[in-house]
Amino acid sequence: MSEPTPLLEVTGLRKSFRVARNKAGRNRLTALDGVDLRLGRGETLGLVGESGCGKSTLARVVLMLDRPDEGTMRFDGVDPFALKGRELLAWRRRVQMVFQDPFASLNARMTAADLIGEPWRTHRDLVPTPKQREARVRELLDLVGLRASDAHRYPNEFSGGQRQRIGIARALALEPDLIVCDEPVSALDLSVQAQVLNLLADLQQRLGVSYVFISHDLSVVRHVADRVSVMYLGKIIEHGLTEDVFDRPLHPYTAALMSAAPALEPDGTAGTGDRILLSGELPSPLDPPSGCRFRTRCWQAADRCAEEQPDPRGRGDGTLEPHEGRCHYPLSLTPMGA
Amino acid sequence: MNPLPGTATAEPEARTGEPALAVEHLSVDLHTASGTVRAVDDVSFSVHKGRTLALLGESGCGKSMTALSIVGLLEPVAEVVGGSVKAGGTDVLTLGRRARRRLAGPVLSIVFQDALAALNPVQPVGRQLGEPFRIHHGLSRREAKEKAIELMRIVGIPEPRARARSYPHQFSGGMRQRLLIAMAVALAPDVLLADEPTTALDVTVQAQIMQLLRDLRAERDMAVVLITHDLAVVAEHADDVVIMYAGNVVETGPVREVFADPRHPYTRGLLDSVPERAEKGKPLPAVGGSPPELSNVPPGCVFQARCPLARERCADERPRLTATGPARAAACHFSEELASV
Amino acid sequence: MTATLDRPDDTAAAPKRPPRWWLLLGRDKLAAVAAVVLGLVLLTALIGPLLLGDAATRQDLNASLRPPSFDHGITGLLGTDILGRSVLARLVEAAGTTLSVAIPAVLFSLVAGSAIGMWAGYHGGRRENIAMRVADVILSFPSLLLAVVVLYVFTPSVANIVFILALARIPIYLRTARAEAAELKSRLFVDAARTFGTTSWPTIYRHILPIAMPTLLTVATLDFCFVMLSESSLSFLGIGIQPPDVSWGLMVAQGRQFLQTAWWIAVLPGVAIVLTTVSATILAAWVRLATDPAQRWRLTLPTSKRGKRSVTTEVTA
Amino acid sequence: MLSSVPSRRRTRVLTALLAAALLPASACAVANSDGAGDAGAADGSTLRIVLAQEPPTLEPCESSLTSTGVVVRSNISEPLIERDPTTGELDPLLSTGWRQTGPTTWTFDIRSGVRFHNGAPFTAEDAAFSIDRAVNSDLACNVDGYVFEDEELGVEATSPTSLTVTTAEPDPILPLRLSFVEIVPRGTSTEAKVREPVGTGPYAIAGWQTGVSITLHRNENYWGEQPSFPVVRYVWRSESSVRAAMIAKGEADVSTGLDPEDATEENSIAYPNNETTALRLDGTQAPLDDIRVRKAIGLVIDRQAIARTLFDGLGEPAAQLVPDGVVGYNPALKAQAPDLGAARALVEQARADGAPLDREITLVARNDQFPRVAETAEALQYQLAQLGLNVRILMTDTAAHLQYQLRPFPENVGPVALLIMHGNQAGDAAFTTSQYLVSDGPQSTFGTRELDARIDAAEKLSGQARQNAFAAVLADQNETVAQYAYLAHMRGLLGIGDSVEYEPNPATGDELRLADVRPAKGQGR
Amino acid sequence: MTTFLRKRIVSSAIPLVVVVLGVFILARLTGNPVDLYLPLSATAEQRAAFSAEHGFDQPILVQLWDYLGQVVQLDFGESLRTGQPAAEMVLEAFPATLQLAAVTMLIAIVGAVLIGSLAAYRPNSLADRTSSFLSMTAASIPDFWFAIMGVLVFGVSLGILPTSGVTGGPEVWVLPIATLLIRPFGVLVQVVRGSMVAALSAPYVKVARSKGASEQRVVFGHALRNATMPVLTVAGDLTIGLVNGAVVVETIFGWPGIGKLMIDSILQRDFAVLQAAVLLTAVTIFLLNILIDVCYALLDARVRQAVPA
Repeated sequence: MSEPTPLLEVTGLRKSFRVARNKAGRNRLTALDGVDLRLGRGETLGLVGESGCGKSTLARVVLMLDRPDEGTMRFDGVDPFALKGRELLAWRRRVQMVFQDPFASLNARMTAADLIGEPWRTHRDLVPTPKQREARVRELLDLVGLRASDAHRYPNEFSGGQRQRIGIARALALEPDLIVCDEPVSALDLSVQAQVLNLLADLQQRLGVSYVFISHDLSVVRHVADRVSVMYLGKIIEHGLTEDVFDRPLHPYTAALMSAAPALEPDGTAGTGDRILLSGELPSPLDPPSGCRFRTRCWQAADRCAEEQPDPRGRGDGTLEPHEGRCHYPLSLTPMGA
Repeated sequence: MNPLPGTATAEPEARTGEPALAVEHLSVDLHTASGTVRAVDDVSFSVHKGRTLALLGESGCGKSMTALSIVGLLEPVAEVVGGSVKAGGTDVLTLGRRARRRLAGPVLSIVFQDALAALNPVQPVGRQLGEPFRIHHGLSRREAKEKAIELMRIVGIPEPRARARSYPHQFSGGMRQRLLIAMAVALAPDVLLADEPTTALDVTVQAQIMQLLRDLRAERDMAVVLITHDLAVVAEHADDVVIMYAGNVVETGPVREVFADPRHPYTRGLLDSVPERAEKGKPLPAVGGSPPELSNVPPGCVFQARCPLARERCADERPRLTATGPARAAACHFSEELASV
Repeated sequence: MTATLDRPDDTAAAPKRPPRWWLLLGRDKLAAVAAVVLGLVLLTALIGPLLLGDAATRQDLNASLRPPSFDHGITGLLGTDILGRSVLARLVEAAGTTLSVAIPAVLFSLVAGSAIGMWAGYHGGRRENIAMRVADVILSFPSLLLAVVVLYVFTPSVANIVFILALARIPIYLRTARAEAAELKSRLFVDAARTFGTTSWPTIYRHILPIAMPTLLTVATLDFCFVMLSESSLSFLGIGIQPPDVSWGLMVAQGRQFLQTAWWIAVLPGVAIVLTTVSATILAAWVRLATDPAQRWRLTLPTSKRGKRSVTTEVTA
Repeated sequence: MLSSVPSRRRTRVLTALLAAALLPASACAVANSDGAGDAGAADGSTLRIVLAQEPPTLEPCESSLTSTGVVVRSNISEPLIERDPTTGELDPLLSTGWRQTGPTTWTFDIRSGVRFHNGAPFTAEDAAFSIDRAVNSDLACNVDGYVFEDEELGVEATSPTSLTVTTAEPDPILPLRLSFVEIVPRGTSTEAKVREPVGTGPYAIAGWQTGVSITLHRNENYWGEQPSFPVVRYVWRSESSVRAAMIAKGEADVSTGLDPEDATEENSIAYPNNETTALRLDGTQAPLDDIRVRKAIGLVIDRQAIARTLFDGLGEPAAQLVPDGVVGYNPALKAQAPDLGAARALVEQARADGAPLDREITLVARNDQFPRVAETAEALQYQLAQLGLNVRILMTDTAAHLQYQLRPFPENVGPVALLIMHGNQAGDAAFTTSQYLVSDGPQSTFGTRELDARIDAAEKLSGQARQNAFAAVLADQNETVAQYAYLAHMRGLLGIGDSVEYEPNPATGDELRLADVRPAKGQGR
Repeated sequence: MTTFLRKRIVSSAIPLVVVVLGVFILARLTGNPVDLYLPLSATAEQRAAFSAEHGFDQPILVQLWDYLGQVVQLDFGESLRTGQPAAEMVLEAFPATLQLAAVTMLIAIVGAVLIGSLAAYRPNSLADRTSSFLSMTAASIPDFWFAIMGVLVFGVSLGILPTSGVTGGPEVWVLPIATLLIRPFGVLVQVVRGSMVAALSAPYVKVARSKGASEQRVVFGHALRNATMPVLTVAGDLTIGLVNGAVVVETIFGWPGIGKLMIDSILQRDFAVLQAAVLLTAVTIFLLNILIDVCYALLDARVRQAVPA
């Protein structure tokens, strides 16, 4: 899967925000702490983690909505942060986003046609005439499974799934190479979620777009992603091919995450297995634990975990694709939850 | 008439004695732009102490409105137009405002979905948690606070005494949900309604919260009505399930039986669209289309437009909830057909 | 397209055109009445003077302070003032002046305040700081006194009155717009616009303005009232609209001395001010609902259900 | 976890804030609660007077300012001589007699046995000091300019009871001028004006609560007859209707300057107040530089209708700047009735000669100059417009009005018609002509050399010759100069409550003699 | 909180300076007051002497510099009109206005909260519509008109209130306060109603009801405090606006406050007093804004802990 020049490659991204001072007098919230990512063309990268782990910040940096404090980003070989003016605008066209909340990300006072056509108001040359615009909106509506007559309705007149389709159509309006999907289905009902996931898969097949697919729902990620990165407190603590990560997690957090998610067995029971119920809460990102970030909730933490930050360690099973986890004591090779 | 009153009452051994909550033929109308619509249509179910009943359905199916009718918190645009809600033997719908308030807390209690919005942002949480004791037991502020601290300890909030003075925004989402649950179970209600209690939470926290609810149910011998759209949560935590679609009950019965052998095409469609059960790389078997708008519910079967089995009969005749097993029922003309699939 | 991407069902998505605005207005009696009143005021201001000729300025010292009656033709209907001028004709004439002060003043402060406010709120940081300090400065001057000083320095012409009244109100819009913009800039659809490469002013125009507008509009209607009253207060202090121009505020101010002897001179323009502002407020509340696609449906409800607390998302979802 | 203030403490803070907001209110710090209003109780022993405005100062040498003089003059301080406002005769006050003892010298006999409020005896030295202070000092007293026109006077106390005053030029009306100088004790500051002076008058200042009231107490050691009321309280309300309401309600006994619409038979008395209203036409600017236009304006103004309607009959249509009773009043000059035809004819002549009649004329008037001044301006504008004149109204405040009224006049403002109200309180036309008629008079825009000469001559005369000369001057101005288009000799309205009796005179507006106010019959002390 | 206050104070110092500059220059633009204070016939020399004495002959920047130098030493100059120190006059007049404004706003807020809450509790009920209509009307009545009507009706016709003045019992406060009150009250009722409607539809209100809380408790215990926030902002603006009303009220009722003092100072070109008065007003407004911020922080812990802007 990996190619000589990946579509997107970020290395060592760091980003922190100034917030109100906490008791300990700290006011810098570290959202990203040395994040590396690689994404090939036509590929889907799943990004998993709990709220506050930094996955949305990562998405915002990739979209250049926020500027990182440190680290580099290359998109198709160029650093988009170095671009200006026309080139920047051209780059904007290539990366688009689908948001989690289809209601909040659509301006409620615009019709579906306005919303889908909005990007062209900035990129005027793309679809210059009103007539063309109208036709293209119809095409896009059709592409995402909406009807031409929906063009003049307002977001509140659509169901959640339909709204998300509008969001996807809008992201497609600029014919991007990469779409960052930030929890695109978590606000949707189950039956609709399936429709939207199918739509995304279908679009990837037909248009060859790449996805960064952010979700906290492991079953969804497992279904759509080619590769998975797991984030915890601003760090990627495990990454690898989807099957590798899900079937043979290296990091205890990954294992806990998977076991916490309720599963539905075909016999109608819940496949709980031996549940690892994590104690405690996510530590404050203002004051992350020393050493391994996960040690405060880890059931197998040792003294060393408090002192040393673990480096990524790969599995030595000889697969082509690296599968690495940041843990001093990676889990054994036996698959979890078997 | 519903041929099986109390069908959802789960297994035989639990059916002894009065149910803690019995909802019968509940109908709720909603006054909207395009006129009055039926948001909840002839819904019946009951639940005994110590058991959990899940109200399962997608947004807009009427499950939340059913819950709100039970606790008497419907918005003024909605109106209960029929049926009864018996809690502890009395029909709460016939009670006056004052009498109904007396039940709110000790008998019927509810946990809402969005804990941040559900907690008053400008009051310290200790005060909010103590409020039920002040209202119903007439405790002083100081006594109520002690009770609140005890509650916080019970639901697993560290350093409860210190944190009682904190404000909701100073807690994490999971902690807030714990606070909300603590407030709801403060007076050990007979019936606890939990409206999507974990939807906004991360999986690890969700597991903790569901465990807490389970423990509290056992400890306080409550009947729990769990309102959710999450099949996996239902499978793990509920005894019985009522599946709603467009204001109607389409299938009820013990969770295990219903999920293993759904008798309504909608239930089946839902179960099939869980990504976990689908084969990777293949399209998910989704239920096509979307639910009808309430103003536009067809006269026949409410699910007909999306149903792969739909036939002429479905367009004309609304299927009634019919027994499909000892404690089960489904509202489909062709439920038999599904069983054989 | 794969089979799973089913079209929404026909019945489910039956096109539901939003009702025409006049139908909506027709359903709301109060707003309809308000609209009619405002329409009449506007019409009066526009064509009234054409019909009247010089009736508003024609003096007849022998017909001074006639009470309203039917004896003196249409111009005598609402009585005369001390100079024997027709109060009715003056009310009509004053409508134009009043509106030509109030509307530009409100518009000017609305446009300037909102633009600066949204710009400040959207960008934040130093720009926001500077804008807010400017607002502080203007607010620290008692506006009536500022008006008095400025109108003494520069003559009290209509343009100056408009300018000074508008200037005094800019901070109100500035603050409101800034707060709205600061809140809205973190909304997802603004982020979405940024991902298309939309720059700040188009974003403000497309996404922040339409949402902040109803609030600003509500402020503006309150201000409409404020401007008319301020203009009246200026007349009370003798530096408002200068005769022979006449505004309602000036009529109230000049008529105050006759409250005991000739009530109609001050009371009638006062009623005109009250009617206009109350109508504007009512209509603004209505517009606020009518321009919001998510709220518009409320207007189709019978009034008794209207203001009821918001319906759960289940209804609209 | 972040810190938070315990809620109990916050409640307390809020309570404290509330209390802080309430406290001053309940404490009523502004008011001493005797429950009787600012002017005091209607107990019969306090005379309660409501003025239109608070006096800026009670400095006696500023008493030609109406708002100061009405309180000070002949109440707190007294002049050597006083003029009877009705007859115009000069009566002895602190001076018992006076005579011209040389061409430029006057000698005054000083009353003995008079004491100031502070107990100091009054002597000729004090009189000399006072005149010197008012006229020759750097205080820039109003009386200096108004009355003495910056004459330098030689003043000398030749004995404790005798005073001589020397003028540079012969001054036949020096005693009249000196009736404007209020006497203060030696030691009164000559550097700065005093706010609360000491005088010899029947009342002494007992207290001045800034913004609220001035209280006078009867001077028990007064040399003359004791006034009726032991206490006098002045308050001020700028709205005429409020002043009228106070009279009606019994909160005040006397009110100055009521507007006609607030006055009723019961609560007020009208009196001629020596004020005359007129339009001063700037003869230096076209088209007002054409005497035909000026005369036409005089002809077109319907002063009868204005006096009847706008002044509610409280005005006598005027044909000259001074009213009857003033030396120099010309009874032969009759107020014209409007004659539109004649006026138009004049204007047409002017137009034919190229007068730019469409040039905008600014009609400047002052707010609160007299009741219904704005309406008067509008009426004038309307009437002038009938001549085809293009008139714009400019209502100003006092300061701006003064800029138009006084030399140097504002430049580049085009032709100005200034609405003036002239009060000749001294009773001699010389005070009018020197200001308003001579070519370079401080309040005159232009004139003629001939008229200047006649005025100059008239000022040197006395007796009937003086009267005749000034009467001729006034008639001449109307014929040959026509700088003024007259409106009316005004009458004031004094609000009088049931509990007191007072007969106003032409000077009442400037000098409200408290000694003349008595309790109404049947009212106990 | 202290950091917050410190920043707030520092950032507000600049506006204060600008206000001082602004009023100084604007006042000078109204013209030299020499005509007002010298006899009508004063000579050119006298005028020049007067101008020199008060510094009016200097270039405006020099005047300004001198003035600032004096202000730094807390010397605000003397009144041209009365010769008293300007600071003294202003400080003497200030409490009267402050009391009036404080009592007015207290009544306005308390009254508006009660009536607005009542209206919000049953939206579109008769009570709601009535109070909305009346409050809108109240907000659009010219204050001087209201004041004179009050004097005529309650002072004269009914005779139950004094017509004007400050001396006397609580009754002297009634008309001035009523006059000042109408507009803020009318506006506030509508604002309270609006934010109360929003607060009453918040989920935490539903939760309170689910606990069996009485309606009283729901409205006053839960919704009110949340609804107070927007009310506070508007109330602050209205309080600032009271200075305008005070000019009218004090003029009509003979209330010896700073509003009347300011307007008189303008009319009399009494620059020193005007400048001192505007400065004091600006400082008061500035303190008021801080007070509002503090109130916000007291009412809402989220504000206390927010990032300072």
